[in-house]
Amino acid sequence: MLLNCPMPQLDFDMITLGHGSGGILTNKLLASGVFELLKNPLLDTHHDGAVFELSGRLAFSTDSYVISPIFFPGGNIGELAINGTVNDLAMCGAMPRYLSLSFIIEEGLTMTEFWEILVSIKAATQRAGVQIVTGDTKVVEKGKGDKIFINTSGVGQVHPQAQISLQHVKPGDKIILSNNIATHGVAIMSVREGLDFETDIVSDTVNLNEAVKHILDEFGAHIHLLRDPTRGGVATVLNEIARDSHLGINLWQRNIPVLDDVAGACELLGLDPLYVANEGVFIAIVAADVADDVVELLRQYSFCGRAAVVGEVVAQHPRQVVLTSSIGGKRVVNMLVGEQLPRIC
Amino acid sequence: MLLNCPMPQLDFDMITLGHGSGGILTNKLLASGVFELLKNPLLDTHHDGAVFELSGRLAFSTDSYVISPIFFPGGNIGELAINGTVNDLAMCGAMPRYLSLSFIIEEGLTMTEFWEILVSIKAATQRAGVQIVTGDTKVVEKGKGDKIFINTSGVGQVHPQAQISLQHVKPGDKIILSNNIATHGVAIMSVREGLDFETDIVSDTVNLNEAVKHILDEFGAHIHLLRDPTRGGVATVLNEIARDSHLGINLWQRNIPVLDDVAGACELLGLDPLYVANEGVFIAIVAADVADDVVELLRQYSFCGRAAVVGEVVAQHPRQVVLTSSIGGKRVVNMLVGEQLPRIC
Amino acid sequence: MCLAIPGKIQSVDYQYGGAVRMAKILFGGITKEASLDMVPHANVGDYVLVHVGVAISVVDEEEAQRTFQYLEEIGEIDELVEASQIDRQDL
Amino acid sequence: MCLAIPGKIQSVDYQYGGAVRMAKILFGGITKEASLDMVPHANVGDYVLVHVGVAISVVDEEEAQRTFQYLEEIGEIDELVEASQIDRQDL
Amino acid sequence: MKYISEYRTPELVEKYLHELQKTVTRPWAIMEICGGQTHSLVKNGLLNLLPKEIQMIHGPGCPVCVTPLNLIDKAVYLAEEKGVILCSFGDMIRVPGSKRSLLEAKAAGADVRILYSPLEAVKIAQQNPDREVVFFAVGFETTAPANALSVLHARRLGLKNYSILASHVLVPPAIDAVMTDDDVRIQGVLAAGHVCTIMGIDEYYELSEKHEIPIVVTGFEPADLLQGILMTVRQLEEGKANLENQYSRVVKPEGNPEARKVIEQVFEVADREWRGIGTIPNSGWEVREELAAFDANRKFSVNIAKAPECADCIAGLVLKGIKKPYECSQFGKKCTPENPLGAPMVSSEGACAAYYHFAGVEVS
Amino acid sequence: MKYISEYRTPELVEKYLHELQKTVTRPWAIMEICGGQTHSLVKNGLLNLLPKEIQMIHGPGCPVCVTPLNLIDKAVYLAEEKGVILCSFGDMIRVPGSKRSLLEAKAAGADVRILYSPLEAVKIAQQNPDREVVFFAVGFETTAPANALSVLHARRLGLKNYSILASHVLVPPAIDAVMTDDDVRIQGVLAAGHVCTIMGIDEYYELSEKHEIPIVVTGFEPADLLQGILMTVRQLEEGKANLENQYSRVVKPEGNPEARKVIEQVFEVADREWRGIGTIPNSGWEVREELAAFDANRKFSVNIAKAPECADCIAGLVLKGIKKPYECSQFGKKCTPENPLGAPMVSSEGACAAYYHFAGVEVS
Ligand code: SF4
Ligand code: SF4
Ligand SMILES: [Mg+2]
Ligand SMILES: [Mg+2]
Ligand SMILES: [Mg+2]
Ligand SMILES: [Mg+2]
Ligand SMILES: [Mg+2]
Ligand SMILES: [Mg+2]
Ligand SMILES: [Mg+2]
Ligand SMILES: [Mg+2]
Ligand SMILES: [Mg+2]
Ligand SMILES: [Mg+2]
Repeated sequence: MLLNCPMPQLDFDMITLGHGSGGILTNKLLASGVFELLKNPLLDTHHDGAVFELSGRLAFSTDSYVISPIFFPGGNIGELAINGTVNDLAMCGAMPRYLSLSFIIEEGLTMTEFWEILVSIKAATQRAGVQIVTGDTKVVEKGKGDKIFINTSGVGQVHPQAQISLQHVKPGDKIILSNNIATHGVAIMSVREGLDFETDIVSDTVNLNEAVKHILDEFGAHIHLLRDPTRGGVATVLNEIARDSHLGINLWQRNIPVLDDVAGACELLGLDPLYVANEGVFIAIVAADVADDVVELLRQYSFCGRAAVVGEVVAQHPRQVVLTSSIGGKRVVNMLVGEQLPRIC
Repeated sequence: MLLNCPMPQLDFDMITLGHGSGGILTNKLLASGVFELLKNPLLDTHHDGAVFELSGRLAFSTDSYVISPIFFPGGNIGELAINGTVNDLAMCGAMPRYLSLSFIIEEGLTMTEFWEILVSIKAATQRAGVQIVTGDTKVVEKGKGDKIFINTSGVGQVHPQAQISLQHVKPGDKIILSNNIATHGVAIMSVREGLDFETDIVSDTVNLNEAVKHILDEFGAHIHLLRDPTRGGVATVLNEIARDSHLGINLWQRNIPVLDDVAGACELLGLDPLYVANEGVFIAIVAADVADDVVELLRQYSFCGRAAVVGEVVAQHPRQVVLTSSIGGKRVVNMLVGEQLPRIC
Repeated sequence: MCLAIPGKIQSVDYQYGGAVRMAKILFGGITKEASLDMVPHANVGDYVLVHVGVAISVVDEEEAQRTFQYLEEIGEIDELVEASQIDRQDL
Repeated sequence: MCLAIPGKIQSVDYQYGGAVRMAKILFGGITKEASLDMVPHANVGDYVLVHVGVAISVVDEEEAQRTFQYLEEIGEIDELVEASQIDRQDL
Repeated sequence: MKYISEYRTPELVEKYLHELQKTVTRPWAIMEICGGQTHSLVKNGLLNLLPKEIQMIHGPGCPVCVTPLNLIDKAVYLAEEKGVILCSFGDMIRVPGSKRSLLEAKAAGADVRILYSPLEAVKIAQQNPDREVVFFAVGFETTAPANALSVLHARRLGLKNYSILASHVLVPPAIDAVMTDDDVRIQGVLAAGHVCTIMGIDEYYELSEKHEIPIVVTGFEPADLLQGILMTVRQLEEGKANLENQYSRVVKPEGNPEARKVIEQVFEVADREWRGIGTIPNSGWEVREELAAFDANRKFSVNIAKAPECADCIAGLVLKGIKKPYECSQFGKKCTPENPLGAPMVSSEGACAAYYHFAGVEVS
Repeated sequence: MKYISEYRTPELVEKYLHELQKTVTRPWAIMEICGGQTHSLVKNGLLNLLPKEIQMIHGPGCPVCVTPLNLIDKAVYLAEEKGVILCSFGDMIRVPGSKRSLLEAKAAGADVRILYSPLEAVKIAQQNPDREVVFFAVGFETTAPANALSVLHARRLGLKNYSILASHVLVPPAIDAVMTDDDVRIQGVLAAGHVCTIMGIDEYYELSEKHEIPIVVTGFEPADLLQGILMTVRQLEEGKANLENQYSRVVKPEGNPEARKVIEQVFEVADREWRGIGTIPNSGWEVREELAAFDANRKFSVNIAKAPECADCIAGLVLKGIKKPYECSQFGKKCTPENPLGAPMVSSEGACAAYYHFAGVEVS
């Protein structure tokens, strides 16, 4: 989707504290085209919240996005913030409907940067079929923020066939990864000061709700659990599932899809792809007999082209994730400790 | 309400980047008592969102809280974040139900500070009768944040009798202020570097939903509009209303309640109370014939003890707010320009 | 320019090893520190006019009444003038 | 310790006024800069082992085969040894 | 608050307005010198309570408005290029320089801090021994003692990292310059009460005589202003041109000798450029040679080329009362408080901002 | 990736395992010196594929683990008290000092930066001429050329604000010290391939002879390690004690003369404390006297009192292979990777962390 949204003419080129004070400048900033760009019948332009009708099983999720740099190979913080919350709702088995959008801007952000982020937000909402209905803008002093932080929260309607719950996970279930892992985290690292390298790797950020809706339409209650392995990576999410379900998980390294370039970067920096963050990937734990069909269905989507069954739920070694390495060895895969630091020496 | 929640014994006393990485440390931070403290049957402890049943006209609102200092006379950023979103929902005529809670923590925040904030959050949710059902925790590098930022978003059910809308505001309507203005902003300024002064003034942060529900119960559709004049103060909110309704507003300075100490501080710093931020105050625009009854009802609440009719909506001078000063002079009250800076010379 | 506000001296203390007199000054319920360097004779209880943290004048209680009396004064003066004018006319 | 990864030299350029040779090195699709100071004879196309931004060795293509051949070699050696042992026993 | 609220009662105001109405017989143009007076007139809605005959002209007494563009550029330069902690009163930081305001410099990363008092800046210098701290010492005579005191405190503390960027202007030479202009048609003057608190009233006898106008030293509360206007109008109606002191509860005829002593120690008189007006001889104070170590101008040898003012801005004419703000082609159009083209639109005490805020109120 | 993936194929691994199984007849204890080898054994799950008879003992070859507490305290001191930009490899910053780790210092406000290469630190020094930049130059022989090069680059650029806090240790004296300990029961050694890449293999002939053990210079990929183990076991089974070079594609017998020249220019041999082991004579490198300006220790005259190690931590015994991590009373209890009491639990290459991560896998 190509958006043609030139930045409006403005008499300021940088966001300053005044733009967050709630007064004329805040109004001016919003009237500069922000409301116009994001407009929809529900968008609460000057009130304290949005009002809409919605009924039944609802999902509600929130995330704050603090990524640095805010523009990275393959995207920016704006679309990340939309896709992230859309995906969290999808992981609840819900169809995302309404989002809130809240900015914390460090003074000094240029309007050009802000506009570019807004346009990405707009495009991402269109792709995901969601509406931004309420928002907030705060500006903090230079040195008290990091260019821009975004919070999105979202409300969605749970798919009528969805029975997503940790309770439904049982031994024998298959673990599906929807696509290559570690792509997003490595794309970000490629532009970090002190670590940077040249690469064509771009973030995999994408909205997953359409694909999720499709598998729920087809397989309904056979989809037992959905999770997107963002921070902490696949290893951490699977550990959480193992811990909370009191079951064991086996992973087969040979089946885990990783792009060659991403694998190369991980070698160089001493990182394990299992711990690297993803944005456009989800884990589905599904009944064994539908696993291959789920994979086949997912592969229709370009962003799930390398979907694969990568493991299974077992009654053995409860609360532990055990990886069978490509050469057939076994090891425990623990949760990420702290931040993943490049291992060099 | 007194909460007795001693901080649990922890093997870390400071929050570091690792606590936001999504791995063991994040889990440890949350398991340190955070989940325990905030727990309720819906709280999504490790999933991507909360699921609940809700139907009808819903209100949805978001705000990020970036106040400095995070502990201030009369409160802290935690209760502010709860009350703020509870109040925004109340201003939509809604009864707040479910909140999301998202932290952006600057590394170096002590667990003692974080815990104190959490306990305030807990207490504030209890007072307001809302549940935190989903959350997020990010940690940013030192110097990339300001101790802690909090986003809360909330979902509420619109009061069946509520007909809150700018469309319903008409000439003759009375403007009610629920309590003394400028208290919060002055309390904050009293502890700002370079401006600080000694005072007993404390922030007026409080949840307004109960009082709002009460006037909606009693006066229903006669309550035409509700707004909480937070950032930008009373002047800015009334200007927005005048602008968006294409009507004029008259304000009577003599009726506007301001605490003596607050008035003194404003004199000293050269501030106009009309532009100073509030937290526990709302503006109600109501049908003329119920105005006095609304005031009387509100005054039952300790935090509305000085509720008063302070102005009216008029057909004259559309889009302008005109103040009749205490000495009988008239002037236009414009929106706040930029930040309100102390006027000194 | 030059926002200056009258406040009441609550207490006085010495800084810079006694070289500088600072006071806590009460402004309708709030207290702020100010230098008394420019009003060496001001004492606790006095009202001083404070500008950017420095007291620049002691308010004169007697003179402060004049604004309230002025209209009566000029009334009296006007009568006198009128009277004298009448007198003059009478001449 | 001492994570070092083999990569292929893509291009070489000179820094510090010609005093220092830096190379762009390809590691399975990604490119990173490294110093060639320790491998003065390495050239475009060579595989070098890079550790913390410095190439410390040129990979020897011939020697690289040895790990694949070792089992056969020792098989042969063992046979020889066995043979010689037999020989010795025979003595 | 004592000495404030008594001067704001509707009854007192009413009486003064009544007397004024009785007194005035024809149009008079009176300039209130001080921006604080302008602010009070606007904030209390006094302007539309005055008899139609009385026209208030908002004078140049707003330090924010008359601080030369070049000095703002210097402050920005010190903050941005020299990496100093630039401390300032709140009002100054929004004033546009030729490229940017201090507020914008701050947004772009400079360390600009808003203080209530220059004495706070000395504390900051103490607390940051490895940083240079510069206080942007703008102001009229009223503010000079505080600014001077900060230098004396810093010297007493042996601080090597504190200096001031002084921009001090003096009111009497400015009144003289304004009144000397042939286009000026001001008939009476309310002198600035707080300036006189420091300097006394002697200089004003001369001015009153030289320009044959009544001058009334006036305070800032509604009753003060009305009394000052009444005293002026009474003189005008009677054809007098005397100096009177309305603000005697605060202003002693001799001013404040202690304060003048402190000023004397730190500053010396110099020619000074007034933004929008031009250079007025002997109308400013500079840091004395012997305190050069505390003078940011000398310490950092700041040498910033003078930038041209916005061509459309007629601030000079406005500040002299020759033109009304609404006669400016940009007033309320390109020039608004949130995007000021000239200084009088920035400060809430500036003449253009005063008109902007007052504009559109229908007199009931 | 060429020269990586070929050494990870299941087929090749399978063949080596088969041959190993055939070869081994009784228990053997083999120490892999290098933490990188430990990491590879763990990560690839090799440990539970090896014949039961072969017990791998994780050696002291993890610079993160053996850097003395005192040096970490110094790095923290420089970052916190001296306000330097403290640059470090990622692994080092989580290691607990006596009061805090660099990570905690960073959280508390110190400017600590994680870099891929010391050459990046030189760039940072260039870009921040008004800040002191210190690189925490830990490492074995492998890392020494890069650290030395950074000093030479900084000197070439005329930088006055760059220095290194050197903590360089040498492997052969450590092997010697470990093997000399009477409690040690290691029967074979995999020498660290990348160390030998720089230094060559000469020193190991001596060691092998002196301690009468087989030493095999070994690489890091699964097939490398299995081949190295096989070569060792073959020697052991045959009662030999020779030096062999498994990693000949990278390690030349003479090492890398260019690298040694650079090291020589910057460093000189000195006694050195190994965390958990104690001082080993001639086992480290210090910055030469004539480059004192680039030596953070001398430049900042850092003098931090030695703090006692955690009393419960038996890191020394673990690093020498005398005790297994799980024999430590704190292992997995108070001491875990997210809250390490001793260095071997911090780094993913540390012996305790290796056991922690490996623990609990049922061998299928
Ligand atoms: S309205 Fe603006 S441009 Fe015109 S004189 Fe005033 S400040 Fe200058
Ligand atoms: S388990 Fe921890 S305390 Fe025990 S030896 Fe290892 S690092 Fe030291
Ligand atoms: Mg609100
Ligand atoms: Mg979420
Ligand atoms: Mg998420
Ligand atoms: Mg908001
Ligand atoms: Mg920043
Ligand atoms: Mg998620
Ligand atoms: Mg809101
Ligand atoms: Mg709000
Ligand atoms: Mg989250
Ligand atoms: Mg900070």
